[in-house]
Amino acid sequence: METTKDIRAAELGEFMARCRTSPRPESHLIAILHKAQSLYGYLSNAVMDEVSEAMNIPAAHIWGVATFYHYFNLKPKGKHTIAVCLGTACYVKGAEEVLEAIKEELKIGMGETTQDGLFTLQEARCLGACGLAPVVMIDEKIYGGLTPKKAVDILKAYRKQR
Amino acid sequence: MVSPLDIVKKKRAEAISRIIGKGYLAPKRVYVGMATCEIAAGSKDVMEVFEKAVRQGLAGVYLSQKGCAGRCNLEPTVEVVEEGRIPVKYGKVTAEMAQQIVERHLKKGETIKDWVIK
Amino acid sequence: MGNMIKIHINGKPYRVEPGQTIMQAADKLGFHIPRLCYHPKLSIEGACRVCIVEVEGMRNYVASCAYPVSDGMKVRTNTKELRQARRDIIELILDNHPLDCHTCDRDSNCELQRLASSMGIKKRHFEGERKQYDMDISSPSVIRDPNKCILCGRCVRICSEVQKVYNLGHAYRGFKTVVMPAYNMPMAESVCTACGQCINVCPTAAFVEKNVTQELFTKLNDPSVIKVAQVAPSVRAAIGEAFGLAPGAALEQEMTAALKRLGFDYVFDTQFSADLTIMEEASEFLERIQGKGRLPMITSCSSAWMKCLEQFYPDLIENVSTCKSPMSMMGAMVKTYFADRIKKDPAKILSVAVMCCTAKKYEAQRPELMVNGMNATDMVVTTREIAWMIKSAGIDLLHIKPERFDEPLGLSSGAGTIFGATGGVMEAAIRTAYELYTGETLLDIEVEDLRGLKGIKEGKVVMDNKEIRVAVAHGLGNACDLLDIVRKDPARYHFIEIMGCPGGCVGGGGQPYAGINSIPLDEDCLKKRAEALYNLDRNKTIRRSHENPDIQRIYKEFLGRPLSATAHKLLHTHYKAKGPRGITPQVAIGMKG
Amino acid sequence: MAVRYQITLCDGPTCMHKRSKEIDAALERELASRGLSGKVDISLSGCLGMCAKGPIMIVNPGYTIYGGVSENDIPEIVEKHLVRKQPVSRLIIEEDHLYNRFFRVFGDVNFFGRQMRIALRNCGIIDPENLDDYLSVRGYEALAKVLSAMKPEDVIAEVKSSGLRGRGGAGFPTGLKWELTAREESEEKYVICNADEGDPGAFMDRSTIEGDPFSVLEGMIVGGYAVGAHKGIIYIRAEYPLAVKRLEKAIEASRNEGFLGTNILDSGFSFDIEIRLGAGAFVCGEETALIHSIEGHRGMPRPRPPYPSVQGLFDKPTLINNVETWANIPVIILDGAAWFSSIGTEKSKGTKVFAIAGKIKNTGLVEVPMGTTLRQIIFDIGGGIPNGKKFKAVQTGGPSGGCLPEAYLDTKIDYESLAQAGSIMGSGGMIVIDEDSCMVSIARFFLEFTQNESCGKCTPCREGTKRMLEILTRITEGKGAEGDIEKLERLGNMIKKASLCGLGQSAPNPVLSTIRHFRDEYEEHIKERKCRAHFCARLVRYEITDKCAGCAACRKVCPAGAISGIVKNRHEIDQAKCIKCGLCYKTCKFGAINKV
Repeated sequence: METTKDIRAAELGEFMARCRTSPRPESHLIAILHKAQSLYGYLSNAVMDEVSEAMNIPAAHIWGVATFYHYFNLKPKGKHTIAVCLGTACYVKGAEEVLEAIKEELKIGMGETTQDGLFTLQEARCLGACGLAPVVMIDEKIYGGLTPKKAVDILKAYRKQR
Repeated sequence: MVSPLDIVKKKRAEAISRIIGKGYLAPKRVYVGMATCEIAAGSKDVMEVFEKAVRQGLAGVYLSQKGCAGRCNLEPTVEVVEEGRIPVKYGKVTAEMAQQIVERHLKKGETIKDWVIK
Repeated sequence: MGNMIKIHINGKPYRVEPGQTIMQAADKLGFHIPRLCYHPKLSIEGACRVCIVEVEGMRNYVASCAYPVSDGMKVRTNTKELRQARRDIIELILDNHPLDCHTCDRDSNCELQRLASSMGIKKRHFEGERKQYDMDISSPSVIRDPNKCILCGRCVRICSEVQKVYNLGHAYRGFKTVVMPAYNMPMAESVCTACGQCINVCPTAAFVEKNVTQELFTKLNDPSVIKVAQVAPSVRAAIGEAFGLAPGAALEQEMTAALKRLGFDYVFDTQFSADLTIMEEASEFLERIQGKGRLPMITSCSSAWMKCLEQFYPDLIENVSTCKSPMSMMGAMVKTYFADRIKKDPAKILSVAVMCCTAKKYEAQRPELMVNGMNATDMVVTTREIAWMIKSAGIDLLHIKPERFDEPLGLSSGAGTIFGATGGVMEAAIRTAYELYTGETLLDIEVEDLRGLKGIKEGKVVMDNKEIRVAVAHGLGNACDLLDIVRKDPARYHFIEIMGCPGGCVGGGGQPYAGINSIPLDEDCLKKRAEALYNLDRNKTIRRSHENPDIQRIYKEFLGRPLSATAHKLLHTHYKAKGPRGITPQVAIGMKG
Repeated sequence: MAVRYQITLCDGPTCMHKRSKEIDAALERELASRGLSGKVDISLSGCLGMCAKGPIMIVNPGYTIYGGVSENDIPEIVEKHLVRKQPVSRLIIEEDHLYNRFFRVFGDVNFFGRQMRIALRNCGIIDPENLDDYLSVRGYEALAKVLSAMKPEDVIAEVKSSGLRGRGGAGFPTGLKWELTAREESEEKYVICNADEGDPGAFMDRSTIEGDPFSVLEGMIVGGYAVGAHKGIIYIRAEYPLAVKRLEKAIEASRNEGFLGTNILDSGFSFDIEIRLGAGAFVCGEETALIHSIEGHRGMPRPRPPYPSVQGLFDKPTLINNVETWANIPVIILDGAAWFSSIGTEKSKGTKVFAIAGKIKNTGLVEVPMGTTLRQIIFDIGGGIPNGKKFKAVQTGGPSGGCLPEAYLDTKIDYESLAQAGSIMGSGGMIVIDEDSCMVSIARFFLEFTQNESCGKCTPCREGTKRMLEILTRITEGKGAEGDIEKLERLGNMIKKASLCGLGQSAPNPVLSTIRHFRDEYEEHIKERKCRAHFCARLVRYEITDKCAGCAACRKVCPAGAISGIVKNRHEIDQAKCIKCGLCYKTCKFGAINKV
């Protein structure tokens, strides 16, 4: 465990070192946070402190940026991330009912993670698959033409996989 | 002095010969839509079918990916351009359908009319 | 003047200078456009939208604080529609603001309240969900109440742009935006230096000092303790403002009398311990220029600055004078020398400091400043708190019979007085150091180069052919700039004065709020407060610390000589680096938005 | 005739001027006289972009293009081509640049026939990951032309006279923007491509980049040359990984082939492009917020002036255009401003890409000449409303736009006409709404989006949209009160005029436009507690009809015990107890429960 942590820290450190050689190192903050999140799955205070020291950017600024953008998670996420598209096309075609069914099935709200750590529920803006509306993206896979029942069935299938 | 325009014209000629070198002049060209929307609709599986067919020796076919043409509700789309025939575009293609397209259209020359976008 | 352009305001033509904003031009012409997030010392935010005006040809209103004037521009500042829009905006702010004006610290001195009243808001139309957050009362100095925050961002800007501490920032977004330190950590654990400038610029009570007035009232009524007060120089130069006087009134003896009436048994003058500080500091400096210790030497009076140093410039800790601040020296003397003299148990003495400063509340708690296991200063109240107590107790400060400070810690030289203004400590130190070094009295004692509100001031003194280069910075942002110079060029200066607040202590985080006709940290106001102190100095016959007879006496009777073992034990201290968030404030990035 | 011919007549403005209507009539007459009526499909198409050679007629299958057709030619065409299947060679024109290759290749007439593809000209044609493909369709020729023979001011003049306006929404004249940036004196300037497409339901930029990243790059390089910048940045949503990947590949390939980097095509001009990712903030589509985001800040807008052309990225002069705008540039350079400005309307030139979605048969991406009507897009290209439902409204411009009812279907697509009708062009989202949708809920949906995306900086947007949303929510829940509509209007108008940035200034549009066009629906919700679309769950009344078989399934499933009845008899719902959960409605197998 410790070694993976070190490897990640080293990778983030290298990335930041590269950013520091560019003409405006601080402007790469968002890219650095993307990198950190891809390594750690979320942005912990400790990681943000690391970025703060390495890049000489105030922690309050990093915190402000991390909390501003939807893309950044400040808490660890579940094994699977469910992104329910609430774009217009999906909305018109019943995304809200699908969302409600998912919430009820998982007993969690938006942005939360199930107790067993299996699912995190998120809202997505248009996923660009409007022709298939309503759609839900689980991890990288898109499920289209959903009904509340279909959505719940898919979740059950994921549970079984485990 | 060589002008940028001359350079580009030369580069285009080279590009076209490279494309031709990759088999563009084959009797049949197959284009599979591979934008996010198409992939979401399942075009990766479709592409795999064609790739596999080509790997397994399907001759006379030039296979290429393309971007989204905007036919969202009919995705994934597959286009077959054939020498001497009106090109066709298939809509809502699944892996199974792709296999049929390989067998019936690409191998036997039959346009599967029911699947063609009119 | 040839470059003037013509603009119309409310139908009348005016000639104005180009290159300014509509608001600036309007101000000069006597049109006061209402405003909230604007502050002349800070960058333009354009966020509150209270200062909107109509510009002919523009589809939407423009923020007059941000929009430049141009030739032929036609501006309207007071149409019916505009008044309605502004009123709606203030209403929207009120609808997301606690309805507890009558129990609020800023009641009757709140910019939001004043704006609401000036717009004639009588009814609430859009009430709905209101923000609800926990108050952060972790800090001994600064209380943060996000519920009262209207997100004007002045605190964020002063914290980053002027103070360069970068503790406060906007977090989250939209309706959920909150101003907070990184990770929403408690102020006490954050990099907050407790300077209190956020309090000064806050239009509401989103930032206030930790108020201890009730506790103090209780203790003042306890007959078993001896109540001792000390008062910082800048308090007397500003307290009048809290009673409606214009800035610049010095109410030294009135204030002393009022404190007595509040129940203090002894009222001492922090200016006395300022003189003491000079004795120690000047001596320490002379040792350093003779090779004992690192140069440049940097002053250590300002508690916000000390926290800033420990966090951001740990490498310069050795450069800082080991002298305690005048407040802590006074506290130490009260609990030792004074307790001895009145033959009382020092544990029975309540040592209260009346300060222009919020950071002193934090300093008073620092364990390394304890004396014989006791707090040197038991309580700190700000100018604002003491002014409120005086009013609350029904004491008429303006018509009270003046009284003098008590002996033996009440007599001060003019050098101690000017501690309150930026450059004052340096000036006072030069007055004494010169004489200690050369054996000659410095005659030209007013060092104009070191006075005034320039961010970084430099000066030179020649002592026996030795050129001493000095520098002065006020406000932590300027301090950081100066220290970055020092990091690059350590030999550039011999002696540096740093004060954490703009203008020095006169601009402290505990000073009276700006009134109806003034703005927080107004330069003019700061200058007048400083001038009040310089006048007090000029009117004194004793203007050099070492000439103060009571200072001479305390050395003779108790301390021995400057830098003696006793002096070291009671008047000196040490600092240590604070981690782990040791980011230098001279950061790569500003805090936009 | 074994083959069923499809004839497309261009009735773009120029062709129409050249009597295309008369040709149409002549064709009908000729076919009738030969008894061929109904055996040949005739359709009119939007401008095909060959105006100089008009009137244009295209005969499919075979894709024969006739140019300069006159009424007198009709008998010959019918006789030779349609009857004897021998195209009339003297009328055939060679056209290198037909702006709808789908139509040419596939004849998908209904969908593609009325389109004209300029920005999307290569999307779906080339392999977006292969520079050779791009080169084969005259890729980078515009850049070469600029570098060979045009001075920066010539390029700007060309873009100016093309009449191109910003495709991101506001429609600022692109050439003027270029000129303003070019005239600033600075060693360091930037060119930015705004690809932070965030409107829900809009995916024009994603498709453009995924289908043809090269055109965007080429546009930017030309822009950089024109304004004197050497650095370009593409700011793109992190949610578009494929688009990012394709851009990265395109940049690398272009760099390797000398189209990017130092000394491009040996011309001495250097320019490079870098990609910066967004992180999920709709407001970053606003240019000053976008700049702050690239700089590593929170994406908060700031007051303008100074405009980015004077003080933009890193406080340097900066030219920002969106994806579609950039993709138009190579075509303008290659085919000339005169040609480009012949397309469209008086004030809106060229084409516009729309993402049509919602209750429409052919959801998809379309590019039409400016001046096409909403009706043509929705019914001719989009195929109308599915399932026999009635059209109710069309929403354009996404969360910043408005809803237009049926009466506005003949509104032309151009910046001014849409604005006049109470909506906006926007970046190109177009959502079709049918009778099953409640307009109050639609307005609420959009406002909820903008409210959630408000950056929180300025008071009107941060606080005002929240209150508007609360009022709308109240109305959809049947708790609306007299005066609520007026409050919405009062707040909405104030927010529009007083907000700091475009997001706030346009946030009330969906609400104000639905109030304007569907006020009666609001009033019904408030006064009659009724939602005519049966969409607002709290306002629906469930009633059991005669169809009830008395199976008791509804009674058993009702969580509130609101249904009573004897088995095999018609049941009843106690409206006082009903919690409007709709379970009975979903359970009933006999369709005996109605929403009222």
